[in-house]
Amino acid sequence: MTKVRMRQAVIQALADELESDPSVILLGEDIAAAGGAFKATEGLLDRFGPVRVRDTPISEMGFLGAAVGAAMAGLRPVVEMMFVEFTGVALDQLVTEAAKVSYLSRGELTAPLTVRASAGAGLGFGCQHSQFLDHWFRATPGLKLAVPSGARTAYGLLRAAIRDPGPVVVLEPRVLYGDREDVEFGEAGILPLGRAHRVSSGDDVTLVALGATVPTAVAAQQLAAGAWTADIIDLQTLVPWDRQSVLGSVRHTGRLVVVEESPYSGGWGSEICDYIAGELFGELTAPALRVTTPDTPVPYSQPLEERFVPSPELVADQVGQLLATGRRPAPWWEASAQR
Amino acid sequence: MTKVRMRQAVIQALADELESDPSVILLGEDIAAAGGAFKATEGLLDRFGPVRVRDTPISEMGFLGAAVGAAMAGLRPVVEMMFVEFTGVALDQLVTEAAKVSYLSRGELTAPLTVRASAGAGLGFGCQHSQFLDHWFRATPGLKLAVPSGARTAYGLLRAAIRDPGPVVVLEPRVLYGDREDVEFGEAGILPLGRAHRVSSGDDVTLVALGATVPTAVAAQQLAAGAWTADIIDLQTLVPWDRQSVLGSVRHTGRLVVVEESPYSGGWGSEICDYIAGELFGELTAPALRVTTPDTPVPYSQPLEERFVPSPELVADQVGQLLATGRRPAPWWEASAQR
Amino acid sequence: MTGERRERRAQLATPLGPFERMAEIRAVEEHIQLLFNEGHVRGSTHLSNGQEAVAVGVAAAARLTDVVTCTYRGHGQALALGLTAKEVIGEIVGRTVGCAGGLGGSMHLVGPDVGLWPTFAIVGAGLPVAVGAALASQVNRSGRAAIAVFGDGAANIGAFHESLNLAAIWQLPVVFVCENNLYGEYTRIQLSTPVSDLADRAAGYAIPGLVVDGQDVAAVTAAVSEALERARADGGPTLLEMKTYRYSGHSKSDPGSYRPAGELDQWLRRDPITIEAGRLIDGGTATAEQLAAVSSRIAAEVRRAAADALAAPQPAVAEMLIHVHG
Amino acid sequence: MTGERRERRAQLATPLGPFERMAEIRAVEEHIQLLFNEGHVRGSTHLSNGQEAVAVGVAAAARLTDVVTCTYRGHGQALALGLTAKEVIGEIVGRTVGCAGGLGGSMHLVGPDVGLWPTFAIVGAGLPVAVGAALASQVNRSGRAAIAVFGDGAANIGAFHESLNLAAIWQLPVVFVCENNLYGEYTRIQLSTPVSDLADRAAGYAIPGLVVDGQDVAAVTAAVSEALERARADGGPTLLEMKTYRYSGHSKSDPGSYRPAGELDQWLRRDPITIEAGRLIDGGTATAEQLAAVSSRIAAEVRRAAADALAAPQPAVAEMLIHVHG
Ligand SMILES: Cc1ncc(C[n+]2csc(CCOP(=O)(O)OP(=O)(O)O)c2C)c(N)n1
Ligand SMILES: Cc1ncc(C[n+]2csc(CCOP(=O)(O)OP(=O)(O)O)c2C)c(N)n1
Ligand SMILES: [Mg+2]
Ligand SMILES: [Mg+2]
Repeated sequence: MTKVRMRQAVIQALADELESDPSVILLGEDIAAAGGAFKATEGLLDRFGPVRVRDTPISEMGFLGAAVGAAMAGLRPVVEMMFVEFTGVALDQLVTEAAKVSYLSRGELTAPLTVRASAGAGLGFGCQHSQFLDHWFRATPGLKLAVPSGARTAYGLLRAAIRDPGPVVVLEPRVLYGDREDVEFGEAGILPLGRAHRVSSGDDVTLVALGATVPTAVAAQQLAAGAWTADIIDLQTLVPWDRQSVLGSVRHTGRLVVVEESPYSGGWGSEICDYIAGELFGELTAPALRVTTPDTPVPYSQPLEERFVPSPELVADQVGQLLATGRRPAPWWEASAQR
Repeated sequence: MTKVRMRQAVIQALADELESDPSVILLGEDIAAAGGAFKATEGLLDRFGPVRVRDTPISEMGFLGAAVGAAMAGLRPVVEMMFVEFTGVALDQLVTEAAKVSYLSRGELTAPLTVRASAGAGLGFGCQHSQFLDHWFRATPGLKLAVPSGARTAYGLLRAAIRDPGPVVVLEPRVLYGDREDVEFGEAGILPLGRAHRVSSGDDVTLVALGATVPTAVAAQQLAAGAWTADIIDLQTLVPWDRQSVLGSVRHTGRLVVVEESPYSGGWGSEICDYIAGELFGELTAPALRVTTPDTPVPYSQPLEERFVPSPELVADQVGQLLATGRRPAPWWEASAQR
Repeated sequence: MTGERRERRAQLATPLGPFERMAEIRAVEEHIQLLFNEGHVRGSTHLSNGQEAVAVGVAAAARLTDVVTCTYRGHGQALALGLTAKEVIGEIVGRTVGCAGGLGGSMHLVGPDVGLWPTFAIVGAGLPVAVGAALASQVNRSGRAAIAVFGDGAANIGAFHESLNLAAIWQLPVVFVCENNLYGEYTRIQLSTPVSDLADRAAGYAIPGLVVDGQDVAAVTAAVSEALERARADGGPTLLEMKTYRYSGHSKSDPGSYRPAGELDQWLRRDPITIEAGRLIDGGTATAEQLAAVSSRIAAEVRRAAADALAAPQPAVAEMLIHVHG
Repeated sequence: MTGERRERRAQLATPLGPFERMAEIRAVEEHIQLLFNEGHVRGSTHLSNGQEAVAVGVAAAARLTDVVTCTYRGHGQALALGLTAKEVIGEIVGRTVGCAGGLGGSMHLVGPDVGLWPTFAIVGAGLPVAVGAALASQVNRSGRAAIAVFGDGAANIGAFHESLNLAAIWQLPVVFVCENNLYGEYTRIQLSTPVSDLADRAAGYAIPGLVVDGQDVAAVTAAVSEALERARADGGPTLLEMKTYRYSGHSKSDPGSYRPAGELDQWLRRDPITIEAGRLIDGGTATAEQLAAVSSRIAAEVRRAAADALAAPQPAVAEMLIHVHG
């Protein structure tokens, strides 16, 4: 186990895959000479050379599509989208091309590419560089989606993504790049896609979190100071998500709260809540609850952006209300815009 | 009331808006001289001239972005995306630009554009021209999304969309273009965004449907032949959806079934089910149920594509099982791939 | 399957090969029109009759290991590369004998063993993918080249620009073959494109750009061969503009009434099959009678292939649930 | 607000106006660097020092009613168009006095009353939007023109290609102003772009393309004025390539160490403010001492503006919940 920053874990995952598989290449804007806008590819050009680690022009459609083609030709390209928003000029290649390659060729061809994109709010990049946008990659049969919550999962999920036979998107919460965590490097540290991880065990409620909301959920439980204990589940992979793990936990706790960095309208948590509530119909002791961002763009202002993302205080408060009343508390922006 | 095909209702809505508001213009591939790939703009070039009704090069990013700019400059552009998939090369302009204009200018500027796109399966266009892709336009504060279910709603929602102060996407189920329905033309036929419509009243279950699944839901109830009766709710607008109407209905029936032409994983129905189940916690007599497409690309083959989209038979069967058992039936592809 | 496809590909190198294959493409496309009229074809189908020389020239110039990305107007290219009439028609009528088992349809033909990647229904999408195949070749030093076939209308989409720029800056072994058939759907090129020769756009990327007679299969073969040679010698990409014409409308339901009177007739005078027949006759390779016999043999074979395709079973429901993930 | 902005815009037409505004931009950018170092600036901020002549030349040539779309590197353009130092700095430090009330940030300055549309953080996104503004003008016959300002790196993205093509085919009143500062982030242009003059790409759309000395505010003003005149006379779009240089790194955290030694020094010798000062002195409009006094007056004003901005309140939470829908 080594304690490293998340961006270092990304570098290590890439290095290990580049090392163990000559078909792995990296593409992206300023990932080679400059080591990446978030320094998540630092040193790889020197180690693996300019043929395998390439800076691209500002042409997301072009190089994402090139990664699709290179993948179909037998490579395992890893593309960095500096900010997930940039996929908005290139989404076609992922959704309508890459995700259909295996199906259309009846399995003869595959497109084993990985798209890494930094995502999410919290650093003051403003509304065009702070969206999470996981929904762009959901509802796409043939495409998987993983989201690390720190260095450990950044390492393990990325290696699994690169090895996956099909296209995988990994959304890296930008706010976590500098955070440190213990990581087990090597084969043993690879985390299979589609499996959730129980971060802590408790009895009163299941907190399902993803990416940057995992540390938020953990902090919320600490704030509760024993008033309640939670099974905190790090989903790790959003498509496909680990139904069995969540089901098992909620069967035990009887209550489900999803903590999302996505809008109240359209966020991913509804699918978790609906599925679980349906499977455990009549067995829950409270309605499933989502703690989300409001339906607004991401504000630049620091106090506002801090309010935008679910905070540990908000989560603790909402969980507390749920436990106390057995009903869903109103979202904060409805309860009072001034709070 | 006049009985017209859905594509004629679209033409009429566009003509009425072009007529009543000189700032309305139309842009799209082959919408002018050729009258549109689905003939949903036929005759408008002749009536309104080439300055307001324009054929574009094959440049979706370019002309969608141009519509954003023209909207900010005071026009009300209506863009046709021949197939919704083509937005995949241009999504940035809608999500990251247009939807942020009002917010970033603190209301000084708006982007009142409408994007009409044909969407969905059923006509054998294959997997790159048959997706519904509503999820690309959800989870985007600042962007609205409407889906007509026939000529009446195509007319009324499109006129409302064009008049809306912000950007609106209208996904027109391609399979309905030729279908006829009674339409009330003129101001009285305009349907406010954000309101659902109760298509039929019943007692046993609420069927929430959207677009092409509205006629499916109606047909399913007919197949039931009185075994059960349903409140059938045509959602009409998906963002924002009409929470109060659905809530009111389910409060009455105690059961909710959503019929979606979207994948089991990531489809829009989860949000409806989760919201309602949470609000009516303890009051439902069965778990909320989604009837969706399987998590696969859309197959070309006719028998397979017919199987892909929820059929009236499937809906009737699933509702029947729900009523009989009080539990969610398994989706058909799990129950048996051979059925 | 692979054996037959390879054999068919090799036939292009025989003296009569290009003529035969063009005749076959013509016959298949005409047959698909019939099948459409009879209701056997769903969605949309885009015929390539008139453009046979481009498809056959590209296939004749390419190696078996080269990759070709092309569009929904890909029946001709698929046949040229080696797919059989039965598997092409079978796909278009959605039967198990189709090259994608009936799950792809007219716009999605596929044959990776002869270099045909699933054809692209999104305009421009095949270009970056071809660039990627060429990138893989550069990384692997495999000697493989990539060819992107696309239309004149596609030259106005962003992917065109980004792809040519990427290929140029990385000097990748890829050939961009633009089939300029004067129309994008129902819109004449002059209404969408302010330059008359798309080949001129190559200058914006500092790569060679050439106009080629797309009705002459020998000219196409020569131009593509030269570009491929340069590509394999690390000379970078080339943009080739094939001047050609589609005899049919854009898609099955389009009568092409937007075309000026006489235009089709003019192009029919430069029919690629007639031109190649002339060359064979003038060169003494074959007589007009022999070629006529070849054509009717091929027509009969295509009829049989179509009948076989239609007689084949529809795919089972279970088929649609597999091969979803990589 | 509008009154002051307009007055500031009008000042560009005075003899000292361009000099003063460039000096102000320089002072603001230098101040922002300080504010960043002190932790007052969040996310990223992209300075435009070195490129002042382009911003001021564009603003001097444009009418108040014209639309300008520009990038995250837009502080200079905002000031040139008429926004005050306080509202620009205020936005960058996220205060209510900011031009977007502190909700936009460094990459999203806005001032529609003087033609500044919310600046674009997505490379290339402003080009089609400017095309749309020009389209509206053509529809309305309003006489309004649009100007899209973007970088050299943006010339490789699809939106560039589609926008120039659209503007050309429709002959729209739009001017494309490419600020070629030799770098896109940390990548030198030669590594991303195979042509040396981006202006040459205009030929691919049959529109005029000109290289302009981007360090000379008079040359910029003249070139943009001429292009705008042509645009308003239904002469269609123009591509102007401004050869310029950014003195700072790409964004606040970039020391610019990838630049060859001596390059910055070379460009500093062609500093736009110095060039304009020389012109004013040579023409007898002002003495060096007078200009020095002007510069220090401006520096003091900027310091005061920054202090005022920092002293202003943070936006209330309720602000983030409004103006979401059109
Ligand atoms: C991105 C995108 N936009 C629009 C279309 C609809 N469309 C299909 S074919 C076509 C015309 C293409 O013209 P061209 O590139 O000249 O090829 P051709 O059909 O003439 O072979 C259009 C607009 C599409 N498939 N993809
Ligand atoms: C579509 C997109 N891709 C990538 C980026 C990240 N990015 C921001 S600025 C920049 C460099 C742009 O270079 P250039 O166009 O030359 O403008 P400059 O910054 O030099 O003014 C990049 C790659 C972005 N904002 N948008
Ligand atoms: Mg064409
Ligand atoms: Mg630059």
